[in-house]
Amino acid sequence: MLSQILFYFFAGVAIVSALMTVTRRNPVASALWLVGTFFALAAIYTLLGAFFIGIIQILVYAGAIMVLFLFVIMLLNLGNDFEPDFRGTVWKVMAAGSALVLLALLVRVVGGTESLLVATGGVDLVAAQVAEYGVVGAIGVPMFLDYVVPLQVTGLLLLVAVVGAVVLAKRDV
Amino acid sequence: MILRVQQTAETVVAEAQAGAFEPILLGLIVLLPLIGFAINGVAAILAARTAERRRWSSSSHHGGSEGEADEYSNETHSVMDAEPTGVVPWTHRLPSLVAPGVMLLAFALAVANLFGMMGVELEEPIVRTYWSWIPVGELQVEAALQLDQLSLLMTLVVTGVGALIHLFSVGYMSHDPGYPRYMAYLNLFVFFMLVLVLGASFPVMFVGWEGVGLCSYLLIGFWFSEKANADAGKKAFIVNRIGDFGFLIAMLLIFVDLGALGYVEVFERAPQLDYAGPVVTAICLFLFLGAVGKSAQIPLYVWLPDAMAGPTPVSALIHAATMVTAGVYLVVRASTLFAMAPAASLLVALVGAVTALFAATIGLKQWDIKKVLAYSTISQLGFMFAAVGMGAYVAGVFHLMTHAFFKACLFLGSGAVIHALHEAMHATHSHADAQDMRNMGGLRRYLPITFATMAIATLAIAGVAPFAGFFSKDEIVGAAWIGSAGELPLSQASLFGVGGGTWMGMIAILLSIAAFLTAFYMGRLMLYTFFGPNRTGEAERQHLHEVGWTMSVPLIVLAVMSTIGGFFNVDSLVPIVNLFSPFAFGGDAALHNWLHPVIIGAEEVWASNTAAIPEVHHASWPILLAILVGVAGLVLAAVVLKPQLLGTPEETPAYEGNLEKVLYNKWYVDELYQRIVVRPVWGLSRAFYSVVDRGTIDGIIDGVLGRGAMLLGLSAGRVQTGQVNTYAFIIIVGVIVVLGSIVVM
Amino acid sequence: MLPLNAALFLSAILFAIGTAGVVVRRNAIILFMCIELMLNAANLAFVALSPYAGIDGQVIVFFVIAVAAAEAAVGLAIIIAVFRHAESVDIRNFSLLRW
Amino acid sequence: MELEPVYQVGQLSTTGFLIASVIKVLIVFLVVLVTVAMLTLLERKISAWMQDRLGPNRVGPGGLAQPVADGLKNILKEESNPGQAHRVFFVLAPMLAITPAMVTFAVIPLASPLPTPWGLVEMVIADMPIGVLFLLAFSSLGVYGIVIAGWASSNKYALLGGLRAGAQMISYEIALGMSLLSVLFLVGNVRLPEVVWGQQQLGLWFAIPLSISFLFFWVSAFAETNRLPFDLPEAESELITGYHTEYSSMKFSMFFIAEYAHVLTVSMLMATLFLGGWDIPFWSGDNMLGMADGTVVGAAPAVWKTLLTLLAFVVKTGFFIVMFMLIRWTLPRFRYDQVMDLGWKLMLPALLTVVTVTAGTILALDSAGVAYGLVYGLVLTAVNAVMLGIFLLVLDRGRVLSGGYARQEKRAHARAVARFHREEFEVGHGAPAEG
Repeated sequence: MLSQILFYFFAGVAIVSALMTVTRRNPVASALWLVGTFFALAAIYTLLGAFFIGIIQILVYAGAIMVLFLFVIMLLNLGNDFEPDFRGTVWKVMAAGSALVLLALLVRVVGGTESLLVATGGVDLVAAQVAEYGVVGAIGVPMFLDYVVPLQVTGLLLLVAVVGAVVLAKRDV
Repeated sequence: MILRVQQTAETVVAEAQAGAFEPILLGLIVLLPLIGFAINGVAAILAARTAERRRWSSSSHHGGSEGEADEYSNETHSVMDAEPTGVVPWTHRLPSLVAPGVMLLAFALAVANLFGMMGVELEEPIVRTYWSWIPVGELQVEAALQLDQLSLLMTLVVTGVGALIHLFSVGYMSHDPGYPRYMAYLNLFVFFMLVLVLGASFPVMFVGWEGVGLCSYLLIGFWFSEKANADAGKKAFIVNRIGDFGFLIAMLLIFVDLGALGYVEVFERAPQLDYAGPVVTAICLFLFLGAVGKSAQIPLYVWLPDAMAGPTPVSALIHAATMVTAGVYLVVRASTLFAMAPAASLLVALVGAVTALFAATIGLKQWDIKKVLAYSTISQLGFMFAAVGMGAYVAGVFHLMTHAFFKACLFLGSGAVIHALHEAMHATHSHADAQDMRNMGGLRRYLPITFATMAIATLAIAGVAPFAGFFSKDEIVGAAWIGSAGELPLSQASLFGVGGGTWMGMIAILLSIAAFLTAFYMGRLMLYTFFGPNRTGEAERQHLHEVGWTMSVPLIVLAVMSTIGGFFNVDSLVPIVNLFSPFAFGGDAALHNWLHPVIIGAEEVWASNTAAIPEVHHASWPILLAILVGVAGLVLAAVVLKPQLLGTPEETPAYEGNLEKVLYNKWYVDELYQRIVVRPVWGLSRAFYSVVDRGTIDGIIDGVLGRGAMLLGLSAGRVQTGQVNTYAFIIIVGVIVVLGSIVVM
Repeated sequence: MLPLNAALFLSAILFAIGTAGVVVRRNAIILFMCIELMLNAANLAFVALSPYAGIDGQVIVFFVIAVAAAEAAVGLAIIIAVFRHAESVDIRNFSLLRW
Repeated sequence: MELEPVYQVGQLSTTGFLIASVIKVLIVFLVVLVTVAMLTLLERKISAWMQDRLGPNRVGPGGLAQPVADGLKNILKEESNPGQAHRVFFVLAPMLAITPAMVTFAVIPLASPLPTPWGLVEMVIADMPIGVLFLLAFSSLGVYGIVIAGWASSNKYALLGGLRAGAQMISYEIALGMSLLSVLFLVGNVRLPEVVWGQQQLGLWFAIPLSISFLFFWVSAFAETNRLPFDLPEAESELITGYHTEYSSMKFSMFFIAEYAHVLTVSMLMATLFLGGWDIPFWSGDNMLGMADGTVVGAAPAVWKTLLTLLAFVVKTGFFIVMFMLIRWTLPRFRYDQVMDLGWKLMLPALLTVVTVTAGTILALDSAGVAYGLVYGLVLTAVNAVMLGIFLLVLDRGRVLSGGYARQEKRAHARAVARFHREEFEVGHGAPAEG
């Protein structure tokens, strides 16, 4: 009960923050609202039993990625004399319309999922894993056994990204 | 989810049949030369880099392109050209150890396998499968090696003779700037050759087949800065392609008709085909086309004389001892198939005999010492083909083996001669041709070891008893006479309406003449090179001296093998030959017994498809004739030719009289090919280029498709606004359409 | 357990908001943030379904976050590089490579 | 391993849990606030002591009431609001700064579990299963307040301070996390009470077998708290106190409190991670681990043990706090590029090596079947000592520590040599060397 109330509260926060992210003119404001969204999402992850993902969400998204965004916004001094960057009314209407249609379709598509899954047996698989391996181990064990190749590839990707970022951001390439 | 690495453990397929014998490190035999190649290749790259750097720095110092000529020069300078700076870089020292080292190790392993195999009666070949190479539907090709008596024999020849030639190369090539590269190629060649002989299926053999072709190309054109050398390499490569085409067609036919490509399966299923039917005849003819290309038989022999552009040890290894015999190996390996196609077999024999005679005639009037040996090689290969074509497979393989000994010895000896002349001419800055016999003469005083070994090899190739060639060549000629008497299974076959016995009689006569000519031109070579006065020049004569131990040791070993090589197969049933039985190695007709499991398939085919043949009885007169022919050739040469009257190239014309002119110009075959093949192809290409390619295809592509695509692109390009939002919107519309269709359905 | 449908609907809503943002904004950095929002919406769906479909969903979310970090690093570096030329991050300035 | 005795104390009911949590929150919050206030005084006293003067001594006995007076002054002073500032963010920034600093106390175990008639009370506000990660996550959020403050002030010094803070904190967060990894390897869990338990089981505080990690953690902690010698974001001599240049009165005070709260958190954290937490050395009577179901593994819990361990924890924390202050008044400030060099070019590679070697050692020890205990710890200590020696040797090559001055000198020397050779060549050959 308590968790349901919390869930709806954070869902509301997430939606409002997301809307604000999209509609604020000031990039700094947008970024901070996005941080809010991420926080709410982290809370929701925790409520859904994904403690580790929740904390990683804060650690990586809120703690690193968004700081990087803010940092760049401030470095380029975009926060002070920001340009009005919305497209025209026609595009606004089109965007809103397509987003609503997409939303309707998505809701229609995912709507049937619950009954399907519950019918196949609504056992909480994650809880069982967490009980066996602990919060971090539940993700770590499959990651280092079943997903070891994707893990290596992701590591390589990160390395490439680091090198790429350094090369791109250097003043005289 | 997890991507597991497929385990590539060796699976022993034929273990159950193999009984007690386990091949000893079979894969390593093949792998060793490859390792050598890798090491030497690295050294070669590093050496080339250093050379490049030095070249740049030296050319900037001298301000000219002088440096280029230094690094890449042809054989006439480079053998001894590099300045004796005293410091030999490690890239030149390392290959001297690695290249012969891996070969010796491989040879040791092969010998170990030989001893292992001698102890057991091995009826079935041992197949080692390493991994699945081409698993496509019904086509299942495994990367597998096959060890049986034949492949082991070939491995012994390849690694043994190869090791000696590697050792020789250390002395011969170590002053060349491209020495590491040379050794890398040589090791790579041996690797591919071993794949060729040890492969367990036609495709694996084809890998080796193409690989040795590649290495042959690389080594012929080793001094590629000289256009003639590069052209010779290209010629060899292109002519070989014609043969490879035949090999490929044959493989496809085998797969279509027999449903497999592994030797074991193919030869098991081969008897299902119609005996002497069109299918098996076609397969054999196409296989033979491949063999003709690789083994330089009429009409595809033209590349081999030109291949003498490569370093002399290469000629010895590739163009005399190993690669060119691959065709013979192929025929013997596919003996079951050839036995099924008697007409094709007779054609093989006929082509071989004609080649033997034809090449021998050309050899009579060549002045280049290596050219003589090249035509001699073609001629001897013709002997082998005549043998395997007549169904005397063991005789063919026997001659292959002895030929590897004495021809390698002859080539290496000629290499030693050339080397000595080079040094001499280099010392006096003479620009005379070091390979022209008119510049030699009387060398036996300066090169005693070389002379002795080459003399033994000459006796062997001339068929003088009891040297190696006597046994093997006489076995071939004897087989032909026996066949003409109707005592071989193939005597019952017919080609072009003429019976096999008649053909074999003709083959016997052709081969006898060829043997006579062989003795004659070899005598001529020895006389002009080693006897008479020396024509090298006063100044040069001071610098002539015997070669170093790395070169003389292989010569001696090969001379010994040329002497005793024939005793591996002494048949006590043959008159005159049986006089030598007390000295035979491994008992009576050892090679026959050894190779029997390999050719048993062919014998079974004959047994079930031909009428019973009368007991073979060997007459003694063919043997006497053969001995006589060999000795007569040598004697005739000694009597007729006057080395003391011969002059330098300036004094002696290349030919006198029309016949000599035709022979000197190799029957004008190259010119003929130029007329009937090369020029028409050129003309046709030009026509196709201007009419079909430029006119039709380009017209359609440029005019219709190109313009259309351009118009389409220009109009469609308007959609590309460069605005990310627009693209995103289009993507979203696409997502909506997909999701919508899912929902609707 | 929490209602699955609610979480999935929330994911859908966030995704739709993100798409609208991508279509309507012109500031490259904000576009980028909208894309991150969409990624997070997808992550939410993964996490919400993982109790039913197994822990794999969370592992994939982990990978998504790692890839997003890489993407942010390179993307922001590109934006900085472009800003040096155009003195702006308006995507209308980045349309030189069309056609 | 010997069988550990297990004590059934009983689990708190939900109501009991809530009441206990509220009490713990209130106490800790109040104590932290008071402590932070006293820390300001302590710092001034220590600085005075180091500079051979008296320090605050007018308000209260020995100046003890000085923080109260300061607080009053800050509340009563006028708030300045720069005209160009972004109002909302300007106000938001101090809040963003102080919140994470206060939240992180929640997961630190302060003393051994307390047995009560209603059940076992863990001396942690929130015994999270992801304690260490929670700490990392929330301490990384502290940067928002500073960055936003710097930007919202519309002041170039403030902005520079904010940018510096952003880059510095992100950089050192990596080193911080990496140095934590070795500890987590050894414990095999991210729950902080288990970290304490792990050190008790090992018989050694992690500061000994993992001393390199400890060293790096400490340095990163300085950088994360923006204390000297890493106080680049405020650097009063160059940036006029950086991001809080424009702040006054209570808003400034919140940054101030946040900084000291950070110092306190980090000290507690280091005490927990590396100095055994509330563990009393050379005494196994306090070796216990409280479980979620109200049982205790190890020694028997008791009220007096709780108090005693609390005292131990306070002493250890105090040690780190005093060290923080001593160092602040001892070392000069780094230059900014040196800060970045240290983080990325020295600490990151070194830590990668350390983590790899430590993990390898642990794997080897586990494979060899060495039981987790003193021998295990001593082997690790030996490996660590070797690494430390190598590290110090590498450092001493004068590449990093000698700093920019030595490098410049080296470059200048190289340039001079090159010039000399060029001139000599030109003179010698009478022609330009190259085109």
